[in-house]
Parts: sequence; C-alpha cells; structure tokens
Amino acid sequence: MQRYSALSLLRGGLNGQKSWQRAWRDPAPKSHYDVIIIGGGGHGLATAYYLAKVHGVRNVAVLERSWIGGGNTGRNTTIVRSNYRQPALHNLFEFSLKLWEGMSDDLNYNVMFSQRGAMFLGHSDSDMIRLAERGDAMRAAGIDAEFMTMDQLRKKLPLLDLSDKARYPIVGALNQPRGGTARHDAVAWGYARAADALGVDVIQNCEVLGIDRVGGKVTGVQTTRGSIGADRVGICVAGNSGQVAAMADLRLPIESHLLQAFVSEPVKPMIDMVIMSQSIHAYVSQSDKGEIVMGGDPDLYPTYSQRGRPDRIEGVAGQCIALFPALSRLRMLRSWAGTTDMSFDGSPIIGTTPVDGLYLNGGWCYGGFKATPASGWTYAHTLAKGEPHALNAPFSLDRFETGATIDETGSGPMPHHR
Amino acid sequence: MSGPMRLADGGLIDRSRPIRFVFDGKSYQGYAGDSLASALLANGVVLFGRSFKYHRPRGVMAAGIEEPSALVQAGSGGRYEPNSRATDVFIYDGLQSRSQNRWPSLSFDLGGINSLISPFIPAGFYYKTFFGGPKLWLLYEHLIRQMAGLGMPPTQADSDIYEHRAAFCDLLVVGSGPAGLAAALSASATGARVILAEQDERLGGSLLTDPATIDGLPSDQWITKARESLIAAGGRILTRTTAAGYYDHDLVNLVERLTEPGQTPGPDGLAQRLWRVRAGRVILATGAFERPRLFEGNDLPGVMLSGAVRTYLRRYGVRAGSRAVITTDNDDAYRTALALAEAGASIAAILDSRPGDSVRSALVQKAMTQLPVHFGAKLIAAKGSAKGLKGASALIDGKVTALDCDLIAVSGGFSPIVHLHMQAGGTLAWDELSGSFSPDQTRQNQTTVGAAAGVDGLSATLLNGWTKASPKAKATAAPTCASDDDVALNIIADWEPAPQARLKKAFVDYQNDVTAADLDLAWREGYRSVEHLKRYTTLGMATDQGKTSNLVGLARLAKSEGRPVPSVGLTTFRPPYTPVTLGVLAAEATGAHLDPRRRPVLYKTHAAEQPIWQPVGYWHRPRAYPMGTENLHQAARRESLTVRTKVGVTDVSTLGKFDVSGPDAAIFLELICATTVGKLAVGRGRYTIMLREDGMVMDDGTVWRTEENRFLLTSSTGGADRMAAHLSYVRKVIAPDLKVAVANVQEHWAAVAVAGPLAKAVVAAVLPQMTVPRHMSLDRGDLAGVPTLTLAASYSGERAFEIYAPSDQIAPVWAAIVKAARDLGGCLYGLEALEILRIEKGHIVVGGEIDGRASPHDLGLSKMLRPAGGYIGHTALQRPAFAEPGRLQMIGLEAVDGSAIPEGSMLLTAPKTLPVGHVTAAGLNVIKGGSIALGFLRDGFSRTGESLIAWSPTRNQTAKVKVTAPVFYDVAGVQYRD
Amino acid sequence: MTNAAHPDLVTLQTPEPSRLLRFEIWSGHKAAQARLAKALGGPLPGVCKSADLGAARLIWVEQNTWLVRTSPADGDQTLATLTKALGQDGSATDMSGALRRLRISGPGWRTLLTIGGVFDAESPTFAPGCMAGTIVAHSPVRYDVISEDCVDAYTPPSYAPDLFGFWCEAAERLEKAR
Amino acid sequence: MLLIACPNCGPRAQAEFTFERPLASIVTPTETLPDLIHKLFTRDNPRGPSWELWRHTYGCAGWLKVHRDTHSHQISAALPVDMETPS
Ligand SMILES: Cc1cc2nc3c(=O)[nH]c(=O)nc-3n(C[C@H](O)[C@H](O)[C@H](O)COP(=O)(O)OP(=O)(O)OC[C@H]3O[C@@H](n4cnc5c(N)ncnc54)[C@H](O)[C@@H]3O)c2cc1C
Ligand SMILES: NC(=O)c1ccc[n+]([C@@H]2O[C@H](COP(=O)([O-])OP(=O)(O)OC[C@H]3O[C@@H](n4cnc5c(N)ncnc54)[C@H](O)[C@@H]3O)[C@@H](O)[C@H]2O)c1
Ligand SMILES: Cc1cc2nc3c(=O)[nH]c(=O)nc-3n(C[C@H](O)[C@H](O)[C@H](O)COP(=O)(O)O)c2cc1C
Ligand SMILES: [Zn+2]
Repeated sequence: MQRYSALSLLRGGLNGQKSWQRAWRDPAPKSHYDVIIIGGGGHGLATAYYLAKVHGVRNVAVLERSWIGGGNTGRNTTIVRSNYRQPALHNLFEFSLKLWEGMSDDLNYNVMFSQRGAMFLGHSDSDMIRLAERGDAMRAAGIDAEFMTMDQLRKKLPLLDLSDKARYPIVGALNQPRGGTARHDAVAWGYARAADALGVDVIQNCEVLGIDRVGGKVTGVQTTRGSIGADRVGICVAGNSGQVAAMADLRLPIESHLLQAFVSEPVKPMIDMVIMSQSIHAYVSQSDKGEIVMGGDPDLYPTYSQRGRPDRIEGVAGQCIALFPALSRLRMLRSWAGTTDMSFDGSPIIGTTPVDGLYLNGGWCYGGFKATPASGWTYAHTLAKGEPHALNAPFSLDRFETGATIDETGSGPMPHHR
Repeated sequence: MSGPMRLADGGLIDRSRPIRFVFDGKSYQGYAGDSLASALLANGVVLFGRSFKYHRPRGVMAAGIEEPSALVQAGSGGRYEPNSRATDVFIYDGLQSRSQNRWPSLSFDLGGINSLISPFIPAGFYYKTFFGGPKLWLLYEHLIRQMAGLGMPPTQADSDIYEHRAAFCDLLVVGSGPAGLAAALSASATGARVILAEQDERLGGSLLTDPATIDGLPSDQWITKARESLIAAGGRILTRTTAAGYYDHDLVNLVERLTEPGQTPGPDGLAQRLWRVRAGRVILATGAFERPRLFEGNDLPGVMLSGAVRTYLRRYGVRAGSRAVITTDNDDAYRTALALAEAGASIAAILDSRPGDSVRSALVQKAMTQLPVHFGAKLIAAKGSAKGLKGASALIDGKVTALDCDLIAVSGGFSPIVHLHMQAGGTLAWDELSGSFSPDQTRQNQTTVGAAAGVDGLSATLLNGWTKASPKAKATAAPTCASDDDVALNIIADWEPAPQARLKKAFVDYQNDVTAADLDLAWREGYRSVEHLKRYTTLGMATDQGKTSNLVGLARLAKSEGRPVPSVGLTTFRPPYTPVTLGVLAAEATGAHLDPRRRPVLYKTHAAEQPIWQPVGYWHRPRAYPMGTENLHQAARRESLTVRTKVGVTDVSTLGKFDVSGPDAAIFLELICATTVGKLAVGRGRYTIMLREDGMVMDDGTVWRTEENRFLLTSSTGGADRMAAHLSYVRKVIAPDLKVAVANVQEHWAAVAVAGPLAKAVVAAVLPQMTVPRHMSLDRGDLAGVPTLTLAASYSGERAFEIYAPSDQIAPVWAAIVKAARDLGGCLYGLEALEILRIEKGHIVVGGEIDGRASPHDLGLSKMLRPAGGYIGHTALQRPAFAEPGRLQMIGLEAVDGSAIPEGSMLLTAPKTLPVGHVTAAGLNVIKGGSIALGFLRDGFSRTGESLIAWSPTRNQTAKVKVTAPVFYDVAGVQYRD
Repeated sequence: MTNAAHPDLVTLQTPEPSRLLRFEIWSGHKAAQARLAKALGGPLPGVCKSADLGAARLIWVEQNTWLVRTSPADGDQTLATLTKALGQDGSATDMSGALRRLRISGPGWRTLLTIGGVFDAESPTFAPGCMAGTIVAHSPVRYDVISEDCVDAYTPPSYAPDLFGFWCEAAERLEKAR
Repeated sequence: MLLIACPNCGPRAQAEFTFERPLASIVTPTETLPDLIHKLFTRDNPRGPSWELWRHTYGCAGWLKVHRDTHSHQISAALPVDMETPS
C-alpha cells in the first residue's frame, strides 16, 4: 500500500500529483472465497478488514451492488458517540469509540474523527434525571460523561437559545467529550483501501441476487456478475436486510423505514459541537466544510424509496431554529434520505442465523455509523469463529422470540413508535 | 446613468427610480429592476468574491440563479443572509451587501496564499495527511474550519416571520418563459384551476433577454396580456416564487420571496411564504442552463456566460466589457456577439469550436459579414487578475494567438433544467450532438416543455407549451412568433479543452474550486463511480449544486473512462432546487410555537396562584404552589405534608379518560386491561394496567362501572393519546363486531382530586346531599349547580376522591372544593407533591417505573393479572426471558446514611463494581423525614434488606441505601379506607 | 375572542355555549338511523356531511358516529331522545366539554384555513353542509361549513388557545397585506 | 408526503394519517405464541406492493387497508378496514 503522509503529498505537489495509485483494485470475482460479505458499506468493509487483519482470513470478497459507501454510510449525519443507557449498547459503542480513536492511523487514511463533544440537552427536571441516569450508567462502565452548567453552555455555544421563552427551555446538558463526528465517505474508502491491501477483493457493481444452499448449508451466492462460491456468507446490507435474507427464506424482525437529513449552505464556524436533545428530536452539527448538518425523526412508515416527506424536513428545521435561532436565515442546500432497517427493539442484530453458514449484521436503525468499527470487529469475529464475540452475543437474532430484547427507549416492537 | 458600464437607454430597469445600496462599505446607485449583480457591473465592479478553497478572485459568471461565484452577504442583524447570489438579489433602497470569504479585504485577501500552495493541496489531500491521533487532528481541524465555510454565520434571531399555505390546482406551471406562459394560457382556456410560479420578479423568462414579437405583439405586451387573461380566468400567478421541491404524489413546494435578503417586509411582517401545492398535473417549463467551457483561467472576473452577457445588455442596459472574445459551440452566442457589437463593443474574436463546414445559419452568416469568426477555434487561456481581464490566448487555425479583450463570453451549449423532473422520479434521454440530457419517462403527473424539454426555437417552444398543457388544445390556436425571432441553437458539443490549456487552472466547479486536473486525479486514484468522483472532489456539492458544472465534469469523467457520457451516469437530483431558508421551512412552528402548548382548562385559575409549571408532553401543569419565599422543594414538602395530615386539592383534569358503553363494554375492556373488569359491580371501580402486545406494561389507570353497560377508563396524561389510538385500534380492527362505543372524554371531563384525612369532610361539605362513597366506589351529585361524578380512589395513599365535572363547567366546582379544603386548613398541591406521595406508596408511573421495558411481573403486579388471559400482552408474556433470573425487579430503597438518594443513580453492591440496578424516582418520607426511593434491581424481589450504594458520578453524589419493599407509608393499607 | 378590527375579511368569534352530544351506532344501522331520523325530525347527515335538524346541528364525525350540537337548555332532552332512539343499537355520550367551537366568517375564511394547513379549504366542493377533520398548526381540528360565508371550527379546549391565537394572527396578516 | 384517498374523506395529505402496521402483522389476543412471534416480530418487509393498515387519525379517525408500493409509493387501493382484502 502506498503510504499517505504530509511528505508524500509534498512530493506529489512537485510532480503534479501524478504518481498516486489506485486506492483499491477493481478485481474480477474469483470462483470461490472463504468468506463473502454482502454489502460494501462501512460495516461490510470493516468486517473484511478485520477478518484479514485480526483473523488472518484473507480470501474474502466484499460484494457491493453499486458503489462502496453509497448506502447509509454515505448519507448519515456522522454522529459518533457511546452515550447509551443500556449496558449491552454502551459496551459495544464504547468499544467502537476506542477503535475510532485509532482509526485514521490504523488505516493510514484520515477519516477526520473529530472529538468535539456530543451533547444531549435537557429541557426539564425530568429530562435531567433521565440524562443523569444515562450519564451515571456510562460512568459506571468507565465511559466519559459530564454535565455542563448553563454558564459552560453559554460559553461553548453562544448561539443556543437559553432563554425561558423557548417552548422547551434548556436547563442543562450531558456531554460526552469524546463524542463527535467523522468524515463518512472516508470511512468506507479507508477500510476499502486497507482491506484491499491485505488481499480482500472489493467488488463493486455486483449485486447479490440469490443465496445458494445445499442441504441447508450456504455454498455461495448468485450475483449480477455470476455465481460465486463461499464457505460463509455474511449479510451486511443495512436497509436491505429483509430483501437479502429473504433469498435464504428468512423473515427478519426488521422493517425498512426512511430517515432524512439535510445541510445548510456553508458558513464560517458557528456551532462547535454535536447537539442533540432529550425533548426536541433534532440533532445539529457543523461539518469541517462549514455546512450545518441536521436531522431528526424518521418518516414513520415503511419505504425503500430514499425520498423523504417534506413536512418532516420542515419540522426539523423548526426544531433546529428553536435550538439555534440564528439558523433561521441560513438556507438548506440539499436534503436526502436513507433506508434504515428498523429492528423491533431499536438495537442491532449481529450474529448467526438458522441457516448454516449464513450470518446477519443489520437492524442498525438510524444509529449504526458510530458502530462501524465495532460492528466490523465483532462480525469478523463471528464469521471467523462461527460464534459471537462477547460484545455482540446479546444482539442475537432470536432475542425477540425469547423476549430478551434490548430496548434503549422502551418504545416497544413497532418501529414507527420509536 | 448609474455607473460607467450602463448604456444610455434600453433594458427593463426603471430609470426614473434610482436606488442606493452599499457593497463593501461603498455606496452605489442602481435602478429599480436591477439585480445586485447588474447594478454593480453597471458601476464597473468586476470583483465580487473569493473562491472557497484557493481564494481566487471571482466576478459574475451568470445572470440567474445558477451563479456559482458572485456570493455576497446581504442585510444585517436579524435580516442578515450570507451566501446570497448577487444575480438573484434585486436591489432595494438601503440594501447592505458585503463580499465574503476574504480577510482582511476583498482586494487583499490573505487566504489567497492557498492559491500559491495549490499544487500541494489537490482534491482529497486532507485524506492523506494530518495523522497522529484525534487530539492532533482537532488542532489541524480548528485551522481548517476557520479557512472553510463561505459567509459569516448569522448570529441573531430572525426579525421577520414566515408562513405556510396549502394550495390545490388542476395544473401547476413552473416557469413563465414562452413555454410556461403558452402552457398556462392553454390550460386556463379549458377552465382548469391554474397556478403559475416564476422565480424571477418578472414574468417572461428568456423573453426578457431576447424580446420577440408574439401573436403580433411586442413580447412585453404579450406577457402583460397573458398575465391578465390568466388572472381573469381565476388563475394564481406567483412571481419571485421558486418551485423548490417536487415530492411524491405531485406535491410541489413553492417558496415565495416577499422580501429580498436583508429587506424589511411589508406591514404583514412576512419575509417569505411556503406554498405546499398539490397539483393534478405539473408542467415544467424551467428553461435551460448555458454551460461554461474548459480553459485556463475560465474562472477569472470578466469571463461570463454568453447568455448572461446578453441579459445584462438587454434586460439591465449594462455592457459588461468593451472588447469581447466569444467562445462557443452553438449559434446562440452569435446573438450575444451581434448584440455587443450593436451596443458599441468591439469583438476581438468569435471562437467557434464547430468545424467550418458545419451548419451555417442565417445568424452565423450575418455575423461572418461583420465580425471575426473563427471555426474550429478554441480558447486556451484567459489572462487577468482581481482587477479584470487582460487578454486571452486562443488556438486559431492551429496557431496560438494572443487576443486583446476585457470580456470573454462563453457558451458551451445548453443543458435542459431537469431538476424537478428528476426529483419527481423521471428518467433522462441523452442527445450526443448537443451533449445534453432531456426528460424521458415520468413517474408522476409531470410534463416538461420548452427549453427544459430540449425544444429549440421560439415558435416550437410556444407550440410545445400550448399543446402539452391540455390534450384538447388545437395546435393552430397556439401563440406564434415572428420568423426573425426563431433562432435555432445548432449545438455541436465539444468538451475537449485546447491541448495547450493547463488543466490545474481550468475550473469545472467554480465555487468548490474543482479543476479538470482534480477530476483526472480522482479518476487515477480509483474514485471512478460518478458518485465517488463527486464526493472525493466535491464536484457539484456547492451552493449552486453544480447547475453549470455537472455536465462538464461528467464529460471529463467519460473521457477518462473512455465511455459515452450517459453510461457514466448522473448523481441524484435532490431538493431544494435553489437553497431555501430554514425560516420558511419552519414558518411559525419554531421558538415558543415549536409544538402546541396544551393548557388544562383551569390554566388561568392556576396561573392566578402563580404556580411553578411543569411540562408533561404537550401539557403544562402546576408543579407546586409556593407560598412566600418557598422554593419548589419546600412548597412540595409542605403540600405533601398537608395531604398527609389534613387535605390537599389538585387538578387531575388532564388524565386520559374513555367512556366505554354498550352490552359488550366489559368484553372490550378485558381485551385492553390485564385485570378482571367484568365482575365489577355497578358503582365500583378498580385499579388496572394495560399491556403492550409484547407484554410490557404500557399504562395504568382505573376502570369504573358507571352503569350496567357503561364504564369509565382512566389512564395517564402522558399516555392518553397513545391509549386513545390503542383503544381505537382494538375496537375497530381487532374487535369490530363488539357492540360497544368508545368515546374519548379526556377533555370533556375535568377532574379535581381531594386527598387527605379530611378529604371526606371536604366532599361532604361540597356535596351535602350525596353519601360519600367508600374507597373504589362512585356516586353522583350536583355541586355548585353542576352535575358531578365522585370517584373514591387514592393515588396519594390517603382517603381521596376525584370529582368529575364537564370541563366547560369546572370553574365553580373547583372554587367550591378549594374553598372547602382551605376552610379545613387544606391547600393546593401540584405534581411534585403528587410525586412525593406516590413514591411513598410505591405507585408506579409512566415514564418512571413504567419505562417500556418492565413486564407486570417486574413491577410486582403478577397477582393482578387475569389468570385466564385473553388480554393484549398475555401471549407475549409467555416468552421465556420474562421468567429468567437476573431480571430488573422493582424495589424500594431507604437511605441509611442520612443523605439524599440521587434520582437516576446506579445501584452498586460495592464501589467500583458494575451496576446491579438503578433508582427510578426518589422522594422522602413525608412525615418521618429521610430519603426513600423506588428503583429496579436485578432479582430485587429476593434482596430485601441488602445494603447497596446509590452512586451518581455525574453529580458526584452517593447514598448508602437498604433494599425494602416498594412501599413506605401505610403498608397495611388502612389510611385510604374509612 | 373577537377581532372586530377587520370584520370585512375574516371575523373570529367564540359563539354562545352549547351542548355537544356524541352518539354511535353499532348494530341495526338502517333501523336505528330511521328511528333517529324520526326522533330528530330529519335524516342523519351522510359521510363527512352536516345538517340542521330542527334546532340541533348534526355533524357526521366518524364511521357510524355523529355529533349533535344543541342549546344548553335542550341538551338533556336531546340526550334522552338519542338514547331512546338508539335503543340496543348504540349509545350516546355527553361531550360538551371536549371541544371548543370557533366561528370563522367573512369572505377570507377559506384563505385563512389554508394557512399552516394541508386541507383544500378553497375547493368549491367544500360547501355548506360539509364536515372535514384535519390538522392545522399541529392541532387537531374539525370544520363544519355553515354557509358560503361562515365555517365552525372545533378543537379540544387544551389546543384552543394556541390555535385560536394562531388564527387571530394570521387573520391580522391577511388584513394588513391587503 | 403521500396523498391517500380516504374512503370517507377523499384524497388527503399524509400528515393527517398514521401508518400502523402491515396487515399481516395484526395479532389477535387468541393467537398462539409462535404465531404471535411470527406476525409481530418478523416481517415480509417487501420492496414493492404491500397491504398495510393506516389510520386517518386527524380526519375521520377511521382505519384503512392501503395497498401501497413501498418503493414507488403508488397507492392502488385504500379501503375501509372492515372490507374484504382483495387477493
Ligand atoms: C439520514 C441518516 C442519518 C444517520 N445518522 C447517523 C448518525 O448520526 N450516527 C450514526 O451512528 N448512525 C447514523 N445513521 C445510521 C447509519 O448510517 C447506518 O446505521 C450505517 O451507516 C450502516 O452502515 P452499513 O455499512 O451497515 O450500511 P450501508 O452503508 O447502507 O451499506 C450497505 C450496502 O449494502 C449494499 N447492498 C444492499 N443490497 C445488496 C445486494 N443485494 N448485493 C450487494 N450489495 C448490496 C448497499 O448498496 C450498501 O452499499 C444514519 C442513517 C441515515 C439514513
Ligand atoms: N433550448 C435551449 O437550450 C435554449 C437555449 C437558449 C435559448 N432558448 C430559447 O429560450 C426560449 C425557451 O423558453 P422556455 O419557456 O422553455 O424557457 P425560459 O428560459 O424562457 O423560461 C424558463 C423560466 O422558468 C423559470 N424557472 C426555472 N426554474 C424554476 C423554478 N424551479 N421555479 C420557478 N421558476 C423557475 C425561470 O426563471 C424562467 O423564467 C425559447 O425561445 C428558446 O428558443 C432555448
Ligand atoms: C455529513 C454530510 C454532509 C454533506 N454535505 C453536503 C454538501 O455540502 N453539499 C452537498 O451537495 N451535499 C452534501 N451532502 C449530501 C450528499 O450530496 C448526498 O445527498 C448524500 O450523500 C446522499 O446521497 P444521494 O443524494 O446521492 O442519494 C452531505 C451528506 C452528508 C452525509
Ligand atoms: Zn378519512
């Protein structure tokens, strides 16, 4: 792998940047792989990378139906944090956060992981108690969490509406200093490049159309580029989990919904942290390029369209202005949507399936970007060993059947109630 | 005259109305009808701003909304808008504008240093450096963030307001050029409800640049006539109104700008309005964008699109230069050349990339007789600086030739504006010769006409708009134009720059500083999907969304790939078409009006007592009624003590309430409630819980048999809407055949709770003719002349009653009860006291112990469950995990070290161990004092007496606690009975 | 709550108090409707319709469910009449406190209802005798068109102050923009 | 935002409606545990036409069976809930 560094850039500048090689190859599919990962999003690519790096399994292909990173990896609001209340969740996400902290150097690709702090605002005493509970649970697990005083808030975010005229006046906030954002595309590209360097075949424009089984065991996949054999197949297709699992006659506890996001025109720095709220379902951050990145509640009905409803965006705009009144005159530049696979307790599913040799990684709802490295790590472990890592063991597919669900918000089994 | 470049006459500006405005601190004059760009150009200003990355000097490139470069900051204070396109701001008296992304000044910009180091910072350079861990990155990033961004952010709340309107029509026409007007006229003639939206402040589109004779009238008169006849037929014409998004089921969002950036609105205070138009059909008559071309320095001030040069000349009476070079691949630019020449400019050269033997229209022939036309010729480089152009070099007849010029008019062909068509789910067809995509298949009821459909020439455009708008329209009735006005384009697209041009300075995306060399680099590095190319180089991601650049970029990629343009694909067209303020998206639904504020019917009565309010969902309810200098806790303490020792009165009107009547009412309720209901005697009530389908507790409340076939079901305030939906679902979907009526009477009944040892005396005082019902019984009586219902139920643990009256008659009932209670030394109490009292009794609450994760078993309610099952949630409760060890079970906690138990804290068996549970709610022992709490603990039912630590590291609080049963007061349960 | 300042465009007023009764039929629909028609003096309004029956206003609100608005004096009598006519096929419930009524009149009422709404109040088919439920400014609301010039809007009392305030402001803007 | 033709109220904006669940996920209280798990906790989740249960929450409060394509969003039927679902 050609190393990236300030020096190599400098050298490039002297030769017209002509000597850069391809970041990853464009291989033709081989006839057989030890492991096939379906889906070239961040999770799939990370899985391949850790399979090769940690488990020495290098005869691996990632099959992506279009272009890598084009799924939810390429369309999320890039918030990375581990501030969950439920232990199974914060353990997984904290492991992830630790991997994020070393990712740019590990991959030799700057994913711009920016620990500018991820903060939940509280708007009432009961909000603050719920935040305290979350913060205390995190701290008990060794995760950073701290309350911000109103003065600290005022200093850090002078544009925040801290008046009591607000519909939901802000009374405090719980901050995770190590939370932040990352450059989403770079995550896919960085993992692809690093996996490719370890021998993984990243194969784009290769849609999986069928899953071959003999005697109940997976033997390979049918694709738009022919059939490809494999000992183990890992599904990692975010919003399309249900579609791909159906190829192996599985019905999942997943419904595909839609989440939108939008950006404003870029301006000089105005919001220095990631802002979320316990009562207002919007989240706001500013990207390095200067746009304000905003999102909120999902569209609340099943769809694969990747086209959102405008009233949702309108509502989120109102929420963002309520938090930061000065946003009113900024303009929305672009809005978009992704298909999210909503599981029935809001938590992911990573593990084995009833089909021998077939594995599932999905159900990330609208919160899986932050999990990318841990998801890849634990899924690689599961694929390599045939059984889950301790961190993903609670996230089994059969937990709905047994009742051992992991419901962070307590919203129950209907995805549109969360 | 307003400035040196303004022509003596002509144009659509109103020379009788001079307007003064400010740019970068200097005052200028323009005329009504001027855009900021035309007014500045008229004044000889060429430098408008600095580019995003390299801080290169930039002027004006276009005359419309597609402008990538001339971005300014307009207005001030609560009307300040950054990143406004100078071409899309119409000047008004007092307009304040400033250039942006420069420091310290526009002409001397330190950021320009980036231009010098540009060889080292190509596309995506940041992915290859700044390593060393997140701490170091934060430092680098800080600098990068200062450099990035365009305008300064606004810092104040908006001064003005916005509004949404719903509108419906048979036909929505977007665009008022010849095609749009013809379409609107044609549909309107058939009696259709028509809305016409035009983003410009004037109707006419290209007719404003190229006046013509239509139906024998000069086009300005024809437009006026068209407007009048549309309005006469009941049509709605919206100017300065952009179709911003085309959504599912033919919903089109229109943004109407009632003010220009920074401008004070009219008396109604509205800055902008969002129209949500649901259209039967949509005609897209949005025109075409002219494309720039690749040559070195193609971004310098003085390089402009050819059509824009003509628009400034004809519409605004501004000649953008005195000596011009034209570079073109089509006939349209010849109109610009001739118009410039007619306006007294000299034409240094027309560089036509088409081969000499290609089409020779009358227009070209005419130009050839007057002007230096060169076929097969290309521009290599523009030379110049922030001050303007200083000439150019071109490839003419195979030779590099220097040209003297101060203006370069560029026409790289035209791209139909297909944005809305694509947002609406359409597909495109490619035409290789003209190098353009035009609409092909449609998914919704949209039809594209005119230049947007790739139709060429005015007469064809008029006919096209006319016939497509209504199937019945007769072609012979379509508007027609004079044959002189009918100019064909004859584009022969040529994407190839001159070989001598240095591609590092040949810009594709002007605003994001993406050069042809960047695109080539990205391709070499393997970012070859058009989407990767976009994201790696940021091509088309700027505020103009690549309106002019995208196709040039695609063509470059296609060349690298060695494939035809359409096979490399397009990126997705997404709303909005042009950026829209968040303010207009939100309209009134922000700030204090973000969500409705639901007020209990006694809101004003409470307000007179100056309570501390508490939000509960959308509701606002009194939390405590402090007296004198009391704080919340002192007030709540006093209130709860009064309830325990005397009597308290509180407003519980917001509880969910449902009137369930009919012979099958009990059967229905036994689906909803996990307890028995059918066995209740008339006049009796009981506590009940409702489960979700997955077996978790959803809500709790009471159910009362008010008549043989009529029940009253109550539920929590916060869960009332959810409960209403649940009841409706069960009634209409699960049990449609039951003979039962379910009426949501939440707001019909207001309710006053009276609790305390003296509660019975209060009830007896206000309802003297009624026998006071015993616990869990009800009775009726008139109170203050109002028919009321009294339910004897206790939440506080004291003898207590809820007195119900129709909410429109509650005021005297409340007053009488409060008076009677106060006469006995009682007081009002709020939610905080209610919370203290219920914690002491171990009553669960939605949002506290009912957290959506707890089963009835976890809450210690197993005994209440109807053994026969049949209620919703029963089946799912049979899943094995509900019976497994290790479940979080509800317990009580008592502080043993005198400290307060922190709410929400973790329960540990010893310091530094992992939590075994948590505290849901903490309160105090009202009479004895001392901190108590409710919480969840792993296997908690069997751990009574165990010592634990309640630990809150975020608040730095700790309490030593002992596990108890979750009830701290009147364990025997005698207090609330007689 | 009136805004007499601009009566020519839209007038908002809170009318005299009234009783609101809700009744629902669950069986024997035809016969029950016939009995009710006889008792009330005219046929029940159809789906999404409203009608004056004697001194009462009848409004269809949901499948098999109507709302009856009467004067406070007639309320008890009407409730008894309904209960009797419904017999075993349905039941009636007093809902007087559950909704607040606002009367919006003047030529601008249709425009007013399009502000912040999603419903086509400008449609000529939304004529006197039509009922529509919808949502405006996040508040649930039900319209009953009384005449070409006038509509009644019903909303739960808890939403009423905000919604009526929203309409007052919008009406003022309409006036100012003229 | 979809336009849904309510059988009672006519075509109305999605803002007035609530999606409830796929018709196949309606669970009655008499369902066995395996059936409940199948219906409530798994989905066909089709990319294409699907029968769904919606409610005209802010209109007539009625429940509708909606046949809707989850990709194109085309709605081919919206029936009262008590009407037989065409196969
Ligand atoms: C608008 C939005 C905002 C979000 N914000 C956040 C956030 O702030 N923080 C956060 O942590 N998470 C967020 N998320 C969630 C997050 O984006 C996802 O959970 C995460 O990116 C999923 O990554 P992935 O690799 O699993 O999926 P994807 O990136 O979607 O990758 C799946 C890939 O599978 C491919 N594929 C599908 N079917 C096939 C097939 N048959 N054959 C081959 N390939 C196939 C797809 O093309 C796709 O590239 C957000 C999501 C959205 C939509
Ligand atoms: N076919 C071409 O590429 C081309 C090129 C140059 C000139 N022409 C000539 O121009 C004329 C084309 O007429 P036409 O009516 O098709 O186009 P036009 O350019 O005259 O009118 C399009 C109008 O739509 C408006 N518009 C575009 N998007 C909008 C939106 N989202 N919201 C609101 N308004 C929007 C524009 O402001 C403009 O007024 C013909 O005379 C033709 O000969 C055509
Ligand atoms: C964090 C983030 C920031 C973005 N910033 C921009 C931006 O500045 N300009 C832009 O045009 N698009 C921006 N996008 C949106 C993308 O252009 C694109 O819409 C999104 O990746 C979804 O892909 P699609 O629209 O092609 O479906 C951004 C996306 C994300 C996730
Ligand atoms: Zn309806």
